[in-house]
Amino acid sequence: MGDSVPAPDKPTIPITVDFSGGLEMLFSNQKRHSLTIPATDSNEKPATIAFLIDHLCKNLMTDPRSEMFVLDKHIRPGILVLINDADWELEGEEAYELQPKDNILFVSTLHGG
Amino acid sequence: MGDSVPAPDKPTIPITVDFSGGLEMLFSNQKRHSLTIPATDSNEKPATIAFLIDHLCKNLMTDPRSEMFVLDKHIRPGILVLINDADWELEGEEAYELQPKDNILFVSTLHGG
Amino acid sequence: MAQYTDRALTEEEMERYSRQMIVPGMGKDAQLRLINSKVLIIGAGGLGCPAAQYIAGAGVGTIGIVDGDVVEISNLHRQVGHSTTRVGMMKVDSLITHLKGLNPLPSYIPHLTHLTPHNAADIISQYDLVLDCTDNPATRYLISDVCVLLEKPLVSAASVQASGQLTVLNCPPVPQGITSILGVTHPLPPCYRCCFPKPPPPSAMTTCGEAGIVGTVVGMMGIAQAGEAIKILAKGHHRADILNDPPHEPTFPPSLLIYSYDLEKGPSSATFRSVRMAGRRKTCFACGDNSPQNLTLEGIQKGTPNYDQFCSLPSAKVTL
Amino acid sequence: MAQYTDRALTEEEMERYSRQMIVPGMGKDAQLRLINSKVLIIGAGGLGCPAAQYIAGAGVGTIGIVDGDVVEISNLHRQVGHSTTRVGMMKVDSLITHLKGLNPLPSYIPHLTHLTPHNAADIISQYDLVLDCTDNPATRYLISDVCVLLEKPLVSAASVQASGQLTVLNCPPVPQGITSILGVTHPLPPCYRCCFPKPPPPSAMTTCGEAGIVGTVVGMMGIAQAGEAIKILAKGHHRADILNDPPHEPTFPPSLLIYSYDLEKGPSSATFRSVRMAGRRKTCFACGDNSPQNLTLEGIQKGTPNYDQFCSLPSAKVTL
Ligand SMILES: [Zn+2]
Ligand SMILES: [Zn+2]
Repeated sequence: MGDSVPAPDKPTIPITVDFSGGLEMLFSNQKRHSLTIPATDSNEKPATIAFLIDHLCKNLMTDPRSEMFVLDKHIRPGILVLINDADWELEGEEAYELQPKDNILFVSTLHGG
Repeated sequence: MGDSVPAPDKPTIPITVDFSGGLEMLFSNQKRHSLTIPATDSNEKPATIAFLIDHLCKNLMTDPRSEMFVLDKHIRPGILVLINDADWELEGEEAYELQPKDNILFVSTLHGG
Repeated sequence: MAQYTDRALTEEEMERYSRQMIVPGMGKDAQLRLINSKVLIIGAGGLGCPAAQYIAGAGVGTIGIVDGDVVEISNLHRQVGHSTTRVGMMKVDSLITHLKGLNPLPSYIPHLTHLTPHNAADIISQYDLVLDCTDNPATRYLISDVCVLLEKPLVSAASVQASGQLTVLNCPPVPQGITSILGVTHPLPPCYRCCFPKPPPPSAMTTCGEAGIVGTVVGMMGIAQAGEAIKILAKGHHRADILNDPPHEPTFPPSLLIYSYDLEKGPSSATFRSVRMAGRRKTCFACGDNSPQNLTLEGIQKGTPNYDQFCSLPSAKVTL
Repeated sequence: MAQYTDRALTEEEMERYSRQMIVPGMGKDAQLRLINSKVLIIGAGGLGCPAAQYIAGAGVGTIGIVDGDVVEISNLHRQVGHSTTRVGMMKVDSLITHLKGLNPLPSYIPHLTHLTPHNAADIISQYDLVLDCTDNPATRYLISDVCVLLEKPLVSAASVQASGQLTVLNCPPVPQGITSILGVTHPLPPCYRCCFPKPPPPSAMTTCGEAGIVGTVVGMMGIAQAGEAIKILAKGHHRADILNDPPHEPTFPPSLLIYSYDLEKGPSSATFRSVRMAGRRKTCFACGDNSPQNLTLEGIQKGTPNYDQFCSLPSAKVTL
């Protein structure tokens, strides 16, 4: 949990993270989380979606089944990532640099009927 | 149509106005209008919802049946006014002073089934 | 709510309802609450048909249906609980025929009449929750007024042309005339008149018969009504006792869902917009501070208020 | 589209469809386009039943239904086109029985089989538009691939527990392998693989049987599918000829509707969220620049790609 509280003098970014389609069950069964995350990673590079995914696994996930969210350090197949309501493919995928007040939605693709 | 173009040196407010439930038919059959309206009325008072309703009748309405929208200078019964997605009763009704980027939704109450 | 959940489910119930019972948030207690609930569907038309299908399917134990009309060919593009072979039959009987096929376990109670000021309290008093699936303002105000007086939660929807609206009223019910409760800071639940104090002028009223209706639009609203009713009953939201000693359970923020299926735009252009409504209005004719002087069950039955006049309808014609 | 609208409506059609024909944006030409359309509904379950009711009600002239399963009691809380008396009957026959009652005018074509790589092209080629109402990833990829190759628009929905999703794909259809058109700056329509390039691992897949499903949630998605299909066909959106000389008609912004019926929250808490999707992907296996080397109708029929393997299913079990 060492990463959970940014050092007090480090700049942070306020964002909201939403989970849908069942993924919320991995995160305290809560669909919306208002988070303050470090503005830069450990190499002082701006925080990206890739950084956020790692951050969520380390600090927010309450379910031990992390393979339901990430596989080989990337988001697992069958999860859509939406950056401010747009498919992350339109925004640069993992390399997108987080901006204050961004909304990131992770939604599990459904197949039932 | 004298009110439609504010004098160039007068301050203006950018807002969006939405019509729904059939009211759009009175306004060029268009549901969303991005408008720039004068920031003050002719008495230099801040522009309110009451001012906006008068402004819409004079400048945006394309259908001659104005009684479908106003009766005795007030919005007719059976129309809900939503200020930034909240019932205008929560915001002061006609006296609410418009702010830049406000969204005002006029929606006709439906009864069919 | 102990009395609702103190029996086992039968084998037949287990088999029939298993797929909804295993959904997180449902379960055996929720299913038993549905089985022990009584729902009244007023209007067996474009809203009432799909709503009834899913309320019956979910296993609500007692389902009353009110309608005085007969099935017509022009209903069938949207009123999917009827059938061409049942044209001319009372809509209530036609819909119950379909529902019994879908699920024979609930009790179905036919009310072969329009809802009137004379019969409304008698009928509504037999149920736990009401769905307003009617098509005219006079009946909508009547239903809401009686629901306020009898303290029944009301799920109200409406649809014309390519638009739909949905709102949950009176949930949980609060006695008439009480507009604030010590220690409760959130708004109390509104009634229909709190949201819509005055009806539109007759020139601005349109029915589905005159203005037309897209079947899928009214269908979406009808299913959404069933969804609200099932959640309220399964979770006991209508029983939240906000009058009890503190700490009070929070009330639900009143809201209106506005659905717009835009025929002028391409695929995927339908919009759903949820807007915040005000709570119970101190000045409301039906539920506000002075409302007991305006509105009583006895008064309604004797013709006060006059709903047809209030909605400026020719008084002979109040159809569902 | 002249050939679609050059006859009068019969008196019976006028009576039956009048309420939707008078809605602004519909009308006689739109109705005749529906009557002359052929729609395939793949899956006669929780999505397919409500979708079929409204597609039949609206007067689509030819309606094919594909399913290899029989009706079970546990289906009936949500599969409202079936009936307790038809338990054990093929779902396709049961649903067509119901639809014929609702509207005897359309031609109903039963396909009493699961969709397979072997029969998919044969079946889909007979229709103008496809509704994916199935319940497993392998069949979803198969349907989309065949729709790309046969240039059919596809309305795809899915639902599990208290969540639903809906997206319109391949509309209007663009030939396989074309990922840009001179003068067209908007995105070309995506296929299912463009949106969802890889299936989830088997451990993350859940079906309605295993995970449960709220009837009204899947019902909302099924009706929404019908709404998209009816609009596309009535307005001819699937025929927009974006390959023609400039000026090109604009394509439709691809989007995904996400519905969430929150059982942990009170009434009126369901949310609808529409998110922007990317268009046709240059690297898409099925429709991208090199896709003709990956995917052909002949290949599919001979077992390439292997859908079960792709979705890591035990290869014997591909059920709808
Ligand atoms: Zn009230
Ligand atoms: Zn593709």
